Amino acid sequence: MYLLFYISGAVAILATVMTITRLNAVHALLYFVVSLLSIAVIFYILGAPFIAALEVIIYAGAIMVLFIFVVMMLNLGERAVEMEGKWLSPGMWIGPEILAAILIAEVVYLLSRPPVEVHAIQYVEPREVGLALFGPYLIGVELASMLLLGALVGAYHLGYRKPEALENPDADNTDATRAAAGGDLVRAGHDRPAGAA
Amino acid sequence: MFALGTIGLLVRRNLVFTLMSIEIMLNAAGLAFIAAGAHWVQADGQVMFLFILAMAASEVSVGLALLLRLYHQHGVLDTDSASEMKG
Amino acid sequence: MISAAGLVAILPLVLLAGTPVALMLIIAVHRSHRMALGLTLLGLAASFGSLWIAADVVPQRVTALLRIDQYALVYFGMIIAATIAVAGLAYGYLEQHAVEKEEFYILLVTAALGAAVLAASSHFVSFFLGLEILSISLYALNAYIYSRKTALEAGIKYLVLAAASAAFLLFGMALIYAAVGTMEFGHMAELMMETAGPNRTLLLPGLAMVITGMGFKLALVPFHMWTPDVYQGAPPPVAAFIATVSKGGMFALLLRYFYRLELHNYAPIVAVFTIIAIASMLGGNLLALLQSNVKRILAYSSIAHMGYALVAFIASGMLAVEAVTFYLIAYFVTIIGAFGVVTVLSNGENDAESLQAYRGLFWRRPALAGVMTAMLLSLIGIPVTAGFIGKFYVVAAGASSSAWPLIIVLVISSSIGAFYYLRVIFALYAGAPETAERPAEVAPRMAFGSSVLVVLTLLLIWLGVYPAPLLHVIRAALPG
Amino acid sequence: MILVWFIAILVVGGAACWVVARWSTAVCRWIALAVTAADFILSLALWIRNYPVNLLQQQDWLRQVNWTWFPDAGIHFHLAIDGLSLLLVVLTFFLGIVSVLASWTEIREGVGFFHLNLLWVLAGITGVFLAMDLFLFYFAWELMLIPMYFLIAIWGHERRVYAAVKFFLFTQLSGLLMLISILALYFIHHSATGVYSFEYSDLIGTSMPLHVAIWVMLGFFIAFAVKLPMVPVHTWLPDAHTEAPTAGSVILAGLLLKTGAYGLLRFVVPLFPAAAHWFSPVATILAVIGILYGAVLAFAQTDLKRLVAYTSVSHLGFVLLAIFVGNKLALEGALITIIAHGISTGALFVLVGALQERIHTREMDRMGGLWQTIPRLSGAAMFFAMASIGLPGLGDFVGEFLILLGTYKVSVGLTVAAAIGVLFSTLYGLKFIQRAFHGSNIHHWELHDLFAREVVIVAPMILILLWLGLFPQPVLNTFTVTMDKLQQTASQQYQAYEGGQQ
Amino acid sequence: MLELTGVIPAIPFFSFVLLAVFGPRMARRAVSVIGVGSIAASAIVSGIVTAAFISTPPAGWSYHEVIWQWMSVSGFQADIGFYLDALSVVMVLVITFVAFLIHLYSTEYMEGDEGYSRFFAYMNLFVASMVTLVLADNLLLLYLGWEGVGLCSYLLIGFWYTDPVNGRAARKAFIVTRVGDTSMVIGLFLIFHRLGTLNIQDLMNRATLQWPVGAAVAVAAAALLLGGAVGKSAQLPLQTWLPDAMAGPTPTSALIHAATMVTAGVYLIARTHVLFSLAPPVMLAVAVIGAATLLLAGCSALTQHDIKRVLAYSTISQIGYMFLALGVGAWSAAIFHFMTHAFFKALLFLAAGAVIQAQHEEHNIFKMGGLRRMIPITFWAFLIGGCALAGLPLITAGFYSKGMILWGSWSSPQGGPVLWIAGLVGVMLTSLYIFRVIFVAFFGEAQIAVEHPPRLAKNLPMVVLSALSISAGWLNLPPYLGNKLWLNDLLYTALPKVAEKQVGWITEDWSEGIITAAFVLGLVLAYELYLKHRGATRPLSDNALGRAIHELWYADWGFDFVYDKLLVTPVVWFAQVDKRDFIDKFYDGLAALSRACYRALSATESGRMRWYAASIVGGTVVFIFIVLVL
Repeated sequence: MYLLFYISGAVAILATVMTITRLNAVHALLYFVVSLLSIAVIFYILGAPFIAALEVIIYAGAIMVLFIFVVMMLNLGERAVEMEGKWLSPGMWIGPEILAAILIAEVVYLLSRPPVEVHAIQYVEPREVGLALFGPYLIGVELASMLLLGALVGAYHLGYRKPEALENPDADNTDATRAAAGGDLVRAGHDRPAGAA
Repeated sequence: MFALGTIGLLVRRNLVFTLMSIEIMLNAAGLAFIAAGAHWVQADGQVMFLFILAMAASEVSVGLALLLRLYHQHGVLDTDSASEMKG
Repeated sequence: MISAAGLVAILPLVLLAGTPVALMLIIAVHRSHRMALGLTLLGLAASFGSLWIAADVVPQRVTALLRIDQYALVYFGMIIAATIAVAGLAYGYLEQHAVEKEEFYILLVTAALGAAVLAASSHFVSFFLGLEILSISLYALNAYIYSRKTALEAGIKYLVLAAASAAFLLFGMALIYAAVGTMEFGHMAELMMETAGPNRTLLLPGLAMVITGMGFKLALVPFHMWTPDVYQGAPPPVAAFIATVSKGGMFALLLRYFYRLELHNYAPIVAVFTIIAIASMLGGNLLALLQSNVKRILAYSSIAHMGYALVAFIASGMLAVEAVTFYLIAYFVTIIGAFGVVTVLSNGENDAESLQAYRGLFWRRPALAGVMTAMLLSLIGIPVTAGFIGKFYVVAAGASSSAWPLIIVLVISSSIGAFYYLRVIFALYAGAPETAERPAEVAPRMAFGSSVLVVLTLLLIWLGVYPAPLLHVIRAALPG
Repeated sequence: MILVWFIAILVVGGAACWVVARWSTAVCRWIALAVTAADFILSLALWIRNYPVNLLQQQDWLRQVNWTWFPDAGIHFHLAIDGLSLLLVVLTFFLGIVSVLASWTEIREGVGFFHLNLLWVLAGITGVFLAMDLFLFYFAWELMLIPMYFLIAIWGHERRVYAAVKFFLFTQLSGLLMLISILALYFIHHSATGVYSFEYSDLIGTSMPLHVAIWVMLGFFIAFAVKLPMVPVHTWLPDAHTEAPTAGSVILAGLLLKTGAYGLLRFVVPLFPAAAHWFSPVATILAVIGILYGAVLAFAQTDLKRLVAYTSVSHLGFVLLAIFVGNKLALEGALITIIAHGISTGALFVLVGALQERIHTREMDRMGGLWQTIPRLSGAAMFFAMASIGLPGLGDFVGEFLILLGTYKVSVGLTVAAAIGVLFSTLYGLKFIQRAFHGSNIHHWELHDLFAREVVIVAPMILILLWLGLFPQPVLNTFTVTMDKLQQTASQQYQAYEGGQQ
Repeated sequence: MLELTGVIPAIPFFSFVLLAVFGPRMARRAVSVIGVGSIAASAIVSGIVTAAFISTPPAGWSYHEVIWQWMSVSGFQADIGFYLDALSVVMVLVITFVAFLIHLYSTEYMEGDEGYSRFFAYMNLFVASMVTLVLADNLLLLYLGWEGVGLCSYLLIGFWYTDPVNGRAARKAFIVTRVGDTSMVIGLFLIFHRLGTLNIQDLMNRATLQWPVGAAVAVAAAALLLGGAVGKSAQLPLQTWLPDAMAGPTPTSALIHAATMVTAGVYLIARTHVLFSLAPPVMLAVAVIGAATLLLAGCSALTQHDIKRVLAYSTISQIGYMFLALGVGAWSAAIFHFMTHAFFKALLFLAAGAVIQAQHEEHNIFKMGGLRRMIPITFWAFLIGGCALAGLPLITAGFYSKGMILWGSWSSPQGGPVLWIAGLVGVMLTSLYIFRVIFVAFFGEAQIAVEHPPRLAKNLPMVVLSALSISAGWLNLPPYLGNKLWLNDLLYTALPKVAEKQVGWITEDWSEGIITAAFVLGLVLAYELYLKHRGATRPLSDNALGRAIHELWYADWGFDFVYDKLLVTPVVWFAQVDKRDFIDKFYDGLAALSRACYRALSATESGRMRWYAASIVGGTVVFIFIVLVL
């Protein structure tokens, strides 16, 4: 069990490193998906199978697809890769790495001080989650729906373009689809209570 | 992972990567909640993750919409090019 | 699960939430800017009116997430009133732009809802959700005039940075949760009171990261960088909204959280806030010193003003909550007024943001210049304006708990601040009076905005001269 | 109630001026004149009716108005008048008339707004002199800044923005320090008595440890010292004076500076007797430095207004000296100086303004020999210059003499130094006359001598200075009771404090 | 009749107001009538008052009248009040009368001047102030008059204001005397502080009661008052202003800088004689100052060639005599000399003025000559004045008054041979320099044609003053002429008699004889050097030492130079350096600092999003660090 935990942890970190260092956006996305999948494994190990499933379906599935759509649509080719290469001079990394290193050091410090006793992993059943969600967190759900509503309207407004302004009808279609999909996808996740309140 | 996301945020100029980095950070935060929830054996952590998920999705949708706008108007995704305003 | 009383208590929120939904339905049927505005105002007014209904049943805990008490209602009132003003200002502004106008109100009210949730939240979940509702709407609002490059830039910057800071916030929450084992403030406070106490090495960094999230929204140094760019890029009404409603909600939450958990006992946290306050006051004012873009000036000044409010907050004496709340109200009125003038002066092509646009305004449009002057004087803290009483209160709060160093910094930095406000004021009155042509009449579409300005100015003076009734209300409202 | 009228008339009159000026600037000017004159007559009537019986027998206040404002915080709208305030108010309205008349032809642009500001700044100053609630005092204190700022910034001369901003920042910063002190005092009083009050009479006699009192006093002191102005916080003054329009300079020199002196008299010494006593060596030495430094710098100037401005620094040094010397002789002298300086310096500014209107410069290098063409103006200027250098028989002398007489009891050294300051004043006074009016008319000015309007301004000022110089007793009598009281309170407090120490 | 006292200063004051306000629009005639008439009226009133005072002396030979209370503040009281006793009566009478004559003279002297009414206004104001000074019952009012005359002196010296040189002289006079005034006013503070009053009679009574002779405080008080007297009366070391003061119109020089104002110091000391008596060191100082001044000024007078400067130094020197008299306690002698000096010096100046106007404003005596025949009245007037000044025995007033002073300086307890010899040398010098002028200017060849010969308005005062210069001496006849000391007897009602110590081998007659000898010596020398052998002085001044001495004397012993370097230059230098007020630099620095901060900070607002993010991350990192460490 622990072994699995550490392996998937290592994979996640490695994949993330790859994600942020890739020049090609599609490559990076693929690494990111790997990372997400390994995190899903970790979730599972931590006793959250429902979340693990959601991670795979929504995160790796829906959100990443969204990204890929956009990247593909923009058709970032060789040129973009070149440019990225130029932008990413080694010097660029130093500052952020120092910051991040300190951050990690701090986190490591605070995690190492009190030895984390790893409890026997107990599963928290999806049922419990569901009960909590529609019990104490009912208002939270309602609010989340408002959140999504806001996102929907916002994305719609920004994405919408008048037909005569179009230069690239294809892209527009993709846009609209994506925007709608974005809303729908998530809504599908937990059954939006219509009408809110 | 959180730190890596941070690095990505700071280093990459391409808006796509910036958004991705944010996703990484959010994911890391979610992971932390799950871990904490597991630690206390409560459902709360998972509930929180769900909300994070919703938020990440909305964030990405609006973010990508903006990204498209930017690309259509300027043809680049460089965050630094969008620095008209300063001082 | 939710008692009847609880439902009554959240009535203002329900009405706020209902308004965008209703709006969306109306838009689906028939697009009309005027109708959208009317409905928005109606919804907001209803929500505002329901405050009195809710006032009868408070304090009331509505699930673990929300705590509606007098305090929350006061902030609801502030948020709703500010939203009404912003909506009024936005009407004329939007009329000048060739975009779909109706969604603006949906987003605006949604954002207000987020802020209101923040003000009432007593749980990390509602905290987080409120914050995100607010943020998401603001992303779109910032970039609302998307044909403008600056607007787009503002939207992107705000989005990325807000999301990043939200990530920090979440991580911080996770750490706190890991340390304490609950996300409900009251419970958290009880657990923290226990003799053993929580794991400080998890708790304190967690708090620090939460502060990052809050500091971002409040535009406090060093999380302030986005402010000028966003204020500049966003439509002026939206900038007013960001400067007031979003900060107000967050400050309400900050106060509640802080008091509930009695974080004054944590010296490191107080130290962090002290540093932030000092840096914000000095940084904000110094940054604005020679700035020539009015929107940016207001942005920087808002940084500084949040710093002032923090002084009272840190002082945390008996007056602190009172002082902060009043200060925020005064600040709301003033900033909305100032951005209102910017709005009214803007035209379809450009927002009135360069100082040049204000030169000699007094000789052309004395009333408008008068309003702007009143607002700026209020920002300086000159008597007869609300800003004076606000500043008086803040200093009083500081003095009552002997926070002398902070007050001294406040005094020095506000003098620096006076410098750039005076520059703006001077611009308003500069130029030879007789060369200025007779006042161009206020554009009819701005009539609505103008009347909002008149109301704000009257409010400003009323609060500056006779704030006793309001103070009475505020005094009764302590965060629970 | 009359006290409220004083302020209300000005405020309403100012607004009326602004409104009316859209149609007729002349009417606007007449309204302003009528308003100030009405107030002046009212205040004069108040004085005459109460002189000397009521003034000499007054127990508390001659008149007062006390309305609750913020009940919870113990803030009242409390105006009150006694001999001290009365005189200053009379001076305020008199100089109000002078400044309205002085701007009659000088101000041609934005006439309405100008008079609005002019009358409002007078209202603010009146408020400062009458407020007996510290909150209200601070309110008025800050309020008078704004119109003054506008007067300088809009109708000033070449470097008006710089001067206006400098003026504003100095006074604003120091005002905030005073706010801190007011609040500190408020809370100290509360913790001692459990009562929240900004009331002057309540706060007087608040006991506190010396080291606390010193800090709290310093807040007040700095605010007033900046206004006064005391070296080394005086540098706003030459700029503000120089750049302001005539009326602005008159009000600045004649009234605004006096609010600082008034504050020291009314608040610093009575509220913090022990601290003031402790601080008096520093203050008096600074005062003397100011006297000398101001005089020497006045001598160095070639800009007439700047010159006069530095003389103010010097003269107000005497006032500061007197207040911290603190015996009655000096205090009465201080008040005479306050009034006489208001008149003489005000008149000098009026004349310099009149000159500038004619020749469009204040540089003495561009003048010389003006006596030839404008003898009356020159003669009047000489009169006021002589008053300013302390010629006996004129008002300033009485004040300075009494101050030095009082100072002598405390410190011979300071007296000698200050007397040397008087000697230095001769330098600048004579330089002023020489460079501007004597010498030969090398620039061949052909100017119009004093207009009737200007004579109307200047003649009463000459008479008042003579009156103050030769028969100051009515004035002295008017505030003698107040002074006694202030001094008694101070010394009682001080003794109580000393007693407490033993 | 004594109630009229207050009228004496009031008339000229109101006439001043009248002239100041309406003068420029008045006809010259009207100006003359008002200007001269007021002084005449004043003189008549003072004559009446004097007559009344002498004929029916008030109780205690003093009359006190308070016009109104000036100020009264917590123990300090000063009145506008007049005090009349023998001393002030004599002074007032002399002042008003001489002033009247000089005013009369001025109507002709100033007739062509455009500042005609201004001149009379100033002159009237001067008389008013001077009379106030003399009549004041308290030191503060005296100080008022004191400063008033100073002001008028300033105004009149700089009367012809278009020439900056005059302005400079005027300012110098005002400032230098004000140095003395400052000392005096400090003396006033001291006196009030210790004695509780500034009323002259009260303070003298209290001083006698409270202070023993030689008390330090008495010395201080007297010394401070002396400072004032020295300044006003142009004594060492503050004498430098008077020669320059000759820049004013000659009537001014006659009235202010010869007859009246400059003797105010003498009056002050005589008025407060009790204080001085209580302070023997100061008395000695007064005497020494007097003696030194009369010698130094006499030497300087020898070298001048401006006729008015000669007279100016002569004035300094003569006041030195008065100081000498005061210093040895011969109060009445000083006043006697004041009176005679007022007459003959006024006469000399008036005559000199007539000469100057007749000679096209020429001041240099060496460019004049032969005036004896051309303007005979003036010549005779000048001659009589000169003789009186030099002390032509028996005939002239100067002889009597000077004789009395010298006798006092020998015979009084404070006196001694040194002072006496100094006075004697002074007599010789006086005679030498004044006859030098007479011989050079009035004898010899005519050089400049005479213009504007004096007419009646000029001649009449000269004649009257000539008569007075001779006859005034008879008011105090020395022992060998019957010892009729009318004036002294009058003055003794107000001033103590001069004490006589045991007399040495010289009697008063002897003293007078020796003075005569000194006078003759001077006269003969002058005759030899300046009339008989013109240019005989050249060998004296041709060598280096001679030239140096000449230069030194000519430049008033270098006082001006020293003051300039020591006092004036530093102040002016500092003022110039600090014109822009270096304290302001500090605030400018603050402003610059703020601007620098602004620039630094606004550089951080680069507009680059990643940098903004870095700031957020950095802030968080730092704060986490802080919370962990604290």
